[in-house]
Amino acid sequence: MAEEQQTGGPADSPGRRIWATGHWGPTEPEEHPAVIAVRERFPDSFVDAVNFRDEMTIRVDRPALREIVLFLRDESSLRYNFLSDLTAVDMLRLRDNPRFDVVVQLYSIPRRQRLRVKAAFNDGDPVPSMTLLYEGANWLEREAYDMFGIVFEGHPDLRRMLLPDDWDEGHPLRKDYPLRGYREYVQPGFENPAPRVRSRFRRP
Amino acid sequence: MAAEVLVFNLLSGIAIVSAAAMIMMRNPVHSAIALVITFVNVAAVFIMLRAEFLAVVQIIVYTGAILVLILFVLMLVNPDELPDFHGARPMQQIFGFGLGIILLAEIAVAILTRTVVAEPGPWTEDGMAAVGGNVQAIGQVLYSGYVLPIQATALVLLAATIGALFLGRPDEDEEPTPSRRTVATISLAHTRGSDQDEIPALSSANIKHEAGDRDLIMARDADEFTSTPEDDQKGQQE
Amino acid sequence: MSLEISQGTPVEISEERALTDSRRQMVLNMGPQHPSTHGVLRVILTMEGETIVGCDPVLGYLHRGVEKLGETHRYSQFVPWTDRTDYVAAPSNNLGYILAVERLCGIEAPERATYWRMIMGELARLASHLVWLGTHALDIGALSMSLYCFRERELILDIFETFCGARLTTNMMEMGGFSRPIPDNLPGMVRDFCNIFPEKQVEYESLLSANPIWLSRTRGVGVIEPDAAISMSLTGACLRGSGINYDVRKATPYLYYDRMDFEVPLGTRGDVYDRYLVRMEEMRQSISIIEQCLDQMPTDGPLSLTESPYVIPPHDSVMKTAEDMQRHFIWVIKGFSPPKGEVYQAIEHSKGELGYYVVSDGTPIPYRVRLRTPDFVNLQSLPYMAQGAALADVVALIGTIDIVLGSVDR
Amino acid sequence: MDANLLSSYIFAVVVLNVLLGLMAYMTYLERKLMAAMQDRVGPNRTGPVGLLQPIADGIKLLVKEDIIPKHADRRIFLLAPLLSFVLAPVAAAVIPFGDSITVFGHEVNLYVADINVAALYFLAIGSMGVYGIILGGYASANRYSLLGGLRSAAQVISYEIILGLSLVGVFILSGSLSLVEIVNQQSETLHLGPLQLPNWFILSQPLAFVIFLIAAVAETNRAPFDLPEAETELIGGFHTEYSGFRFSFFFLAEYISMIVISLFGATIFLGGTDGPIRDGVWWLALKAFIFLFFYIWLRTTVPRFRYDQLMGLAWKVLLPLVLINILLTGFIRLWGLGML
Repeated sequence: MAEEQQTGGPADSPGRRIWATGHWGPTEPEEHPAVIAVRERFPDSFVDAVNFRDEMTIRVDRPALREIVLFLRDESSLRYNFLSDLTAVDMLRLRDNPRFDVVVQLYSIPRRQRLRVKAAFNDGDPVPSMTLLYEGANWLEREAYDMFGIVFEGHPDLRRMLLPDDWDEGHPLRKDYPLRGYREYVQPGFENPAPRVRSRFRRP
Repeated sequence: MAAEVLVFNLLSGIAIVSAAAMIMMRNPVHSAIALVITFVNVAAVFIMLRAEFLAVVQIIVYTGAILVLILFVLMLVNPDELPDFHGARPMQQIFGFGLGIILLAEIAVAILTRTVVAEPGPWTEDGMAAVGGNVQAIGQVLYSGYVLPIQATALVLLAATIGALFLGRPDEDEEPTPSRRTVATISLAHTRGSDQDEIPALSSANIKHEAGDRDLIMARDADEFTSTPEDDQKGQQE
Repeated sequence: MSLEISQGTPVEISEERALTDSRRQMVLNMGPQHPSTHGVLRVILTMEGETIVGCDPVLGYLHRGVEKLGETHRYSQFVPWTDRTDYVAAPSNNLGYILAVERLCGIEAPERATYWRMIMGELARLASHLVWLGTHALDIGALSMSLYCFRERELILDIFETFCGARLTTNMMEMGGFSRPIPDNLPGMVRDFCNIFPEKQVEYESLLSANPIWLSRTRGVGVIEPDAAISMSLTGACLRGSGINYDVRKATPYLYYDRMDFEVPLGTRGDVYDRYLVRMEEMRQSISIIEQCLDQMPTDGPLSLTESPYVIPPHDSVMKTAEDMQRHFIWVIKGFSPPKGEVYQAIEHSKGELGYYVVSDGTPIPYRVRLRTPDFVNLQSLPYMAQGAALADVVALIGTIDIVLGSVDR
Repeated sequence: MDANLLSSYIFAVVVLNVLLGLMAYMTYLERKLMAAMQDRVGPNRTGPVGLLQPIADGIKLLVKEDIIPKHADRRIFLLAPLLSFVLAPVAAAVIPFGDSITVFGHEVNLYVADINVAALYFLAIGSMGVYGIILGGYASANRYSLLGGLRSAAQVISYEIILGLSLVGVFILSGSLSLVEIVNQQSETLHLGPLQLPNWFILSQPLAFVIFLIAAVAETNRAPFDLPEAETELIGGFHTEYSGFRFSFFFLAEYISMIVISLFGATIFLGGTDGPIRDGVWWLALKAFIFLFFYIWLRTTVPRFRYDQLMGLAWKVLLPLVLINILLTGFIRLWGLGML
């Protein structure tokens, strides 16, 4: 997807943009300290760095994800010590392989900068868990497991988060999961059970 | 007069029946309720004997306090986990039965061979009225003639309380129950790792005094208080 | 490189201890129908007497699949769904999503609209804090606070109603600004509220801040150490109560928060009482921000972008020019397609950092909408804080995290 | 039958019915007062200014379905609310509502019974009242109820002691446990130089009065000591599983004990029926109303204690204070210091 990204939309108002205030560090990947440091330290695992709307995304290989995030957390010139968000994206419709992206949004409280780290992987590949680095990753990873079926290696308590524990219909945020589920279910007041509808809104 | 006897028989009958029921009941809470009924009826019998003070104290102390504590414990017990009350071995049963008979016989002997029957003591109704009532009478007796036994009882009860505290104390070798965290000043605006109660905030901090001993630190600059002083030093060294 | 376990791990009970204790422990199922779990939160508590030794929150009783719905609605159609996540501060949710999409499209609302967005966001923060204060105090047993707080919240809801016609699920913001004109009496209403509210807040504080029972129920309860707070990704008052200066408005300003003169209150002890103080002070700062907005705001000027393909054309021109009518038709029927890319927009919600991560594949429907709701992440601190606390403290802790189940479960 | 006994019975029935009626309007009063304090209107739909609201509530409670949980201990479950309800008004038997009056040529005493251990009798009945709560909590087979019952057991025992000991000072000064005697002693006038004060025990025992007030709130399980039924923690505590008229029995019992303990406090500390002009039952009612107003005021104002704080308050603060009070009173009685 990185290659396809455009560098920005049409400009509608002149002057400084309220969202472009440097919260993500330098806009050129070559100048960004985190990109430089990660590329130096993990030359094999570093894939590329993309900037879109001033947001810096580092793409890395899955097995080294935890080491890289640990490095970003503890390196004294970077100190991305705060995990903003951890989630996943099912890339089923955008590329063939690998299927998922795990997205880690980092923030450095002392340096006031954000950074996004992404790692791609296929269905069934274990993803290194961030719970050893950030306790806050616990529920976020449980949610990602619940919604996408991603197995986080090293997670202490990988159970379903939002869906019931006995939910047996798969993982709903996957792109091949129909909007209303696999089952037909009885609707009160209607004779026929609700049909299996993918979506009211078809993709163009 | 007949009415009084009738009431007395009724009360004591209920007391005896519920005392028996207290032993027979399988559920300990039901037993406790049976015991409450016994106590209340005994208190009523006391009132018939013109011992109102004794009756009220019986209710306050036994039904109001001791039995409530017993219930407190019983409610926490799962009835399924209790041992079978009626499942003793034959020898135990025979021995227990014999012991009960002996105790009953003792009481019977004591009643039958009593010597002071029908001889009024000093606390007749007139004697009672002279000191002002049975509360005053009991008070005078307890705190004049029986002052030493009363004090001795108090001492024994105190010892019992201390003993109970000692026995109920948690074992030392056990892991301590996770307790409430202590409040220490932990803000990034303060020096770290100190458990003193009052620690001066960094001089740069803009302090707002809140209720009592609490302060709020008002951060005007976005870079204030985002890292510990030690971390900053480390960063500068490198 | 060794993986060190972060500090502030909650007290763990060894397995042998757990086995020997199982006979004297009691499992209490708190919720999902319980008056003080703020909705349908369920907490499975393991207790020894009245002391909590284990706490496992169970979520999802209000899960509606908002993220999945985001993948099936057009960009502008998803705005009403954001109202329904955190329904006590709906404008803030609108704001976060709209900012994310505007960033994705590369557009920016005009100055006047941006100021009004800030005012509405701060009013939403006040409304949310008032609900928090009322329910938190109610949980701890102060009955009247909730009624007083809801009395003032009515004023805020009246402002919302005047502005957009809805009180709770406002759906008030649109791409590129506001399509509706600002009613003439609205600035006056907001000013009136700013004049009334500080007195009322003194009233609340006189009931609570020096009340010995309130102090004994909140001081020293639910202490979070700063390391643990950072490690658990707490945001909002839960983080600032522990003395860490991270307010998105201050740290990474959005809208015009860099033009505002305000302070971020930080706690010193990290307990329930500190978080209470922090939120009370935040309300004062919010009032100050609203007043500054009203002062700085240009009285005239456009409320919405006019020429952008991402923005619905204003009602007037749709009625007058054929070109705009065509654009309007296409915008409504087909929607708009932002460029391919992904953005993460964080705003300071009343409960903490609210992040919207939106991935676009170049079609009018977002490829992925991710809501990083603050209370979902903050709720992780409940087991940490509940260790060793009493049963009655658990309701105080749930109150101090300030959760709305619509936002936790999404 | 003895005419005196008969008049006592009749008076008991009168007191009971007045109490029940008062209790119904006590709920109305509480709702109206709380509404006034909380800036709202309160019940105003049923009848003029909502005056029929208690009746509507009563009817609603009586016709509601009576639910007995499946795993409940059925017999005790049915017994508990009755126990609560029966014991609550019984304590009112010893409260003197005034001197005797003459009805149809008979002299009728305005109290059901004047027994020489009346104050202790009151405490005894109060301590029995906790059984309804404990057994209700146990029999519901619900953990919230069980916790409510346990809390109640500990709380009532602790505060029973405080309540009893706070009265000891009064007993020492009056030399009697009979409420009639205590009221008679308080109706004297005290001359302190130019001041003419009533000889109420609140003046000679102010500390005991404050402690009595606190313990009385705790004894009746009212806010801020309403831990056995704390809505926000234990849902409803011991009456979580009760519905319909069994719930209303608990409800009635709570309000009746509030009224009775207010009457008791007014009798012991505020001189009972004694007043500046025309002694009579209206003064007692006024004083009891002051107590009740205080109850409601507390409920709207303060948060709830935590369980350990509640017990700490009883054993670490109130108990030493009340013991000191007894000691001081004993010395005063012995050596006649000050005004006595």
